Amino acid sequence: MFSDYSATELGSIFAMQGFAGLILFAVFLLMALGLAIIFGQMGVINMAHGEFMILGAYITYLTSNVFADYFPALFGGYFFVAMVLAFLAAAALGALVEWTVIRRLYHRPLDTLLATWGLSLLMQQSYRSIFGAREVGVEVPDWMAGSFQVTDFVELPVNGLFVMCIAVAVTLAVYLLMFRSSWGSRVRAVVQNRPMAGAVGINTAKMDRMTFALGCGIAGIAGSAFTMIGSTGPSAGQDYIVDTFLVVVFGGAASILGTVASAFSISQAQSTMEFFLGGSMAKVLTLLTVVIILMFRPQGLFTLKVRK
Amino acid sequence: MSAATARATNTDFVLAVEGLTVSFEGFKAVDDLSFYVDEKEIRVIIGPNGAGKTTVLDLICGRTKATEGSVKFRNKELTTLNEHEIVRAGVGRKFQTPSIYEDLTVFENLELCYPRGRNVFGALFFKRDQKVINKVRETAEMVNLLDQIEDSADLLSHGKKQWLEIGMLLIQDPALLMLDEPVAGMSVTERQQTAELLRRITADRSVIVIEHDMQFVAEIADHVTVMHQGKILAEGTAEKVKQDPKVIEVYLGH
Amino acid sequence: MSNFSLSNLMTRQDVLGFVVLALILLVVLPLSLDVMRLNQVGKYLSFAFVTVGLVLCWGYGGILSLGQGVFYGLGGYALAMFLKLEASSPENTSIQSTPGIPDFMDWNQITELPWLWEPFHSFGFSLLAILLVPTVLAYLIGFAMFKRRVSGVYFAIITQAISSILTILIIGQQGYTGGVNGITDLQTLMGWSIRTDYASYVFYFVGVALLFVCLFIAQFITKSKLGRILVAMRGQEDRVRFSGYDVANFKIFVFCVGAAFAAVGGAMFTLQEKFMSPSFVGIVPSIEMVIFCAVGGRLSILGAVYGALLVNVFRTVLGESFPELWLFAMGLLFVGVVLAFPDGLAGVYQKYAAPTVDRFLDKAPLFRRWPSSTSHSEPIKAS
Amino acid sequence: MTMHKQLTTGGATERWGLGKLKLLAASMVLAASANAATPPTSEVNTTGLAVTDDTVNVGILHSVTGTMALSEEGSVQAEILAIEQINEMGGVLGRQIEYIQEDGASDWPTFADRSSKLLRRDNVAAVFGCWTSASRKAVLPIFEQYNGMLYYPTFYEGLEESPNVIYTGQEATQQILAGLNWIAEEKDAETFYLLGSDYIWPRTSNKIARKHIEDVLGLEVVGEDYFPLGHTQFNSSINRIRLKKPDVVFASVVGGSNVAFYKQLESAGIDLVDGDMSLLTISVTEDEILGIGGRNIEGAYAAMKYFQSLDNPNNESFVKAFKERWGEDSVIGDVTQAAYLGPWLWKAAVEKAGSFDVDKVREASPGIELETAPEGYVRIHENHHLWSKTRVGEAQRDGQYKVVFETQELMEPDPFPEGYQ
Repeated sequence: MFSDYSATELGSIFAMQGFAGLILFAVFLLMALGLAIIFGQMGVINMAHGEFMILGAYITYLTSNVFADYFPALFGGYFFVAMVLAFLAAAALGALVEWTVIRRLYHRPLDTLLATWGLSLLMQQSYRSIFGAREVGVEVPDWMAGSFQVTDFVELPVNGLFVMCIAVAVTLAVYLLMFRSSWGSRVRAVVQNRPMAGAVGINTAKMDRMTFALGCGIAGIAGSAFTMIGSTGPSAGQDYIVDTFLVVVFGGAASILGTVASAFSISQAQSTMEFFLGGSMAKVLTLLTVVIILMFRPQGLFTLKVRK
Repeated sequence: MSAATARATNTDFVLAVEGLTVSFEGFKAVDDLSFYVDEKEIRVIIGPNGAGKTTVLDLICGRTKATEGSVKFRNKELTTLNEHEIVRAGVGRKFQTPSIYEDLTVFENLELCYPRGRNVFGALFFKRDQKVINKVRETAEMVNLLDQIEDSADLLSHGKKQWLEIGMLLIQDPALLMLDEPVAGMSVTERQQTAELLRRITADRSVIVIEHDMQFVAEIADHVTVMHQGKILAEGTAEKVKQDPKVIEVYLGH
Repeated sequence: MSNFSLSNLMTRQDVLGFVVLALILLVVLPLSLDVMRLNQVGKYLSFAFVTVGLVLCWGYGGILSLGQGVFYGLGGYALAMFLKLEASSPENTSIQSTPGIPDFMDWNQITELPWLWEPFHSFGFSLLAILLVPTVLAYLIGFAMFKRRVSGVYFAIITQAISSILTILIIGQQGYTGGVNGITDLQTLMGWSIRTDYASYVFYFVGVALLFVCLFIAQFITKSKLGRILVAMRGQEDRVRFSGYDVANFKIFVFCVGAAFAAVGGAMFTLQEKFMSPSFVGIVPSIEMVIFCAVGGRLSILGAVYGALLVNVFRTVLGESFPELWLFAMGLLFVGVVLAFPDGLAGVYQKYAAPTVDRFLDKAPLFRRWPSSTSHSEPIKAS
Repeated sequence: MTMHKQLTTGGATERWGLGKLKLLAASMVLAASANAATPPTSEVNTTGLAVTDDTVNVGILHSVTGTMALSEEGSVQAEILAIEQINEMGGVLGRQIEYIQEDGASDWPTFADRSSKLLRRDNVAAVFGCWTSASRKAVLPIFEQYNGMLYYPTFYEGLEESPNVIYTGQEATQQILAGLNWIAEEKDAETFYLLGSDYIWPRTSNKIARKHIEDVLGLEVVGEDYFPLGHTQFNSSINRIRLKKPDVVFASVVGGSNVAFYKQLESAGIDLVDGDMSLLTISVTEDEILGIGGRNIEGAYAAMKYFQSLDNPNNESFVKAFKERWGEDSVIGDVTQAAYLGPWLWKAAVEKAGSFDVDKVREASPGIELETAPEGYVRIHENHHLWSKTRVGEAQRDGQYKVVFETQELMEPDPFPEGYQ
């Protein structure tokens, strides 16, 4: 498969695909971070994760319309407002879902899967009823259109870079919050030993709700960011769910670093193979590789080895 | 190959543990441990919390894989075997918290442990014949559960769950029985009944018991092994280890 | 084998359940529905094969597979391949550039029947393939996963990924598989047209008969010691190991049984729908089948049949009159069942109706002496 | 959704002998008001279709839910509009058309299920519906078994010619050949890059395009590329395109992938307006541009038979009526217009046959002309496809196409093109 290309071309290809892979990496990372918190920390299998992302995307769409209609002068900056709103909306809905459904199911993880699948159907049809079945496009602000020319072949799209920046920022924020703040240590305490955490005065019910809301909120940010590079439709969320779970599981459920590493390796593998094998085969091979590695290392890439 | 493994040779012991080591992320929960158990001996392991007692049992029965060292049961290496193979070789294990099948009846709990039809098709075509029924009833009687043989196991009291678990081991007829705190959480009467039960069932097999209750230990033990920080601190009769100043310091001297 | 008498295999409630189901499927529905509706019911029943298998895997074994669509699809494809070859005789396909091969191959510039397709000229081979291909795949997946103790959520996610892989493969390799359209335009089975009303009736009854075969096998498994081992495993997997069982083998076994059931269902679907498409392989149908099972009752093999049937009837009724409401209703149903009725319809029946029925059976002459439970009420006596 | 379903005669009254009375009354009324436009039901319906003295039932079968709902919405609207307009003009053979709408739910087996309901339970005289090839393939056996008539609106891959289907969209050669000829000449193009979603229509289209480019035009195809349906990451393909530097990218990407593809193309610095590279799509109608955003696709060319901006009186009144019925913001794409033709073509065939019987309608169909089609003049070919012109449009920032080319002659439909297989 390499024989069709000259050595210099191959060099450029790998460089270009490396950058393309980085954008994919940012996408995967944003998708997976929220789930890493919800699934990794709480053990809840949130099949509606994709729909929370789509909520963020629709909020961004609405915000961009509001700005275009009422504050055209500020249009260049609408996206930052949209992202905050997307986070808040998704987090609020997440808290509501936790309160009505999830909190009754903490001792039945597989059932959270079924309930959240039902939830995802409800959300999809709500989007369809509210926003219509058609895909909606979000107007990208001017400063985000276009690209930087690095070499003849390598060109960096601004919106891709922007998504990368968001991914890095959100990852850092999650890391600081989960591992460097007292809030994070309380969350982890609840996860590791619920009765004990309750006994030392942590309001475990409240921590659960906030953790779930945080995960959903991050999904909202991810959805918001994706409007810059992709589309928004009522059922688009379903396309994300397999990839998202694989990234989290492959990384090792409880590890943020693992999620980063797994998002990186999966995206780079897929991006490079895509160039030579085409989209379908690249996807099949990537998924297959991940599944096989998981068979040999079910606990994922990164995990603490602990006494059972 | 470590020196520990090299030492492992054939012996007359039922169980020969030599150079056994396991580390979790660099922490050695069990560190170069060696001890031997005789035929029909009752060995009690004591030690403060975190000494590695339960881990030793886990290592012997295959629940945790050893980092180094060997465990030989009647000269058969156990560290390379799976749990069920170790069980089939004749090692039975009771857990610290009662571990029984709560969705099944007492009868079914015992029947399930009856050593026949242990592969898939054996289980599928397993026949509940008179021999099985008699054996189950016999065992239920031994552990004082004959009256409740039809009851669902989750209805049993805590103490009776412990007995049921012991019964489930007995019906396997193991040559080596390992009990992790068999009287924990029991009332005084239950405790006495359990001690009596243990004396009866240990008559023709080797037993390793983990226990905290020194009175109970003194009552049943042939030998006592004291563990501390993954190593053996002292070994001998109950009386002897009680006198050992090192033991008093780390364990009894509170 | 004297102890495998019917009274050991079934309680009187079970017998009643089987009889009622048989009456509904063999008498009530065929008499009250026209052939089009009966054909639809036949298709819904093909999902019941999957849900009965899921009761074994998930309800009993605790193994939640989100990839049952893979086995259903493989079973369906195996039969569709045979039927497609029959429909692609050189006479029927004379306008193609290469007559005698399936039309979609011709469209994809394939000029020779791929070797993989060759054996599907034989009906016997195809029948074997329906059963064996999914079962062997299930064995391989099960062996790889359960021996390494992948379980619970991880197993669910990996099976989901596998169904995703297979879907992409089928769609991507359309020259060999028919792609997203699936294998369509099936005409005859051994020269006998499958597109007549008469054929619809025949397939319906064949489907019901096969379903009962699967139900009896499932009943036998649940009432055997193997069934009790599965129940034991669900709560105390470790303890089962320490009772001397190789847990992985039991999981592999029920997973294979579930796969074989699903494959039969898929094949019955192909016969009744007259095509097979990758839309049954993906994650959405796979999860839906789990939901059917949950609605019916994950611990009841009969409940699973009703679950598959009722959810689909509900879907058709709502879908025909209020399509927008359908997803709302389905979503609410899932959330509601999980929250309020974790044991599904069967659980509701057990709780509210079963005691009354039992009292009634005490009086019924036919059932009075039939044991109300299969556990050892009489054989347990010491001799 | 609207259910314009009505009780057919028969049922309980018949059983009690009241049916006869009613029938007698009806025939008396008929006899009184009989005229040429309203022939008696017994004459126009000999096969038990849902035809009464003043109504006839037809079916509309599209996805209202699921992933395809966004594409099929326009077709439903167009079909309803056409039916309403026909009813206003007095209906078909003096009967008002009542439609029964069913949801295919973007799921092929559901399409099959619903089509058998329409044909067997509702006994509709014709069905307007389906969008994807897969859904058409799924319902085809049912239409053939129960002898129904399907009007299928989408441009598609060809390779099919069912007696039970009228294809109102273009088959692949009609759409592709003229477009390629035009762009090769207009842009002096020498190298082409073929790109598509991974299923039968793009693959067949690209096969035809490749044969045409290589064998007929004598030019070069430098790459061919497919992605899974629903794919949203196109950076790899875009990189490959940049490496190969083709003169023309020939794209048949469908669905949600489109939005991501054009957005990423634009942000990767490929300028379709002023750049060296041209893009010719056969899949992006005005409907899709709504989601993609006019600015992202500005400058791309599309080869189709219809654009909303077509300048002719038929189209003017069609667009006006459509917007009046479905809102000012509506856009009309190629498929929507083709769907609009369905009821009109059926009406013409029924009137020519003087009967609703499917066999007679089928017999009457070839040669049916429609002078009033928004796209201009169309005629049904022997092979059940339409003779139609092909146009090339250039995408504008406002989401419309500017027509830059139109074939002189009607293109002959050729679903099994010799030399292109």
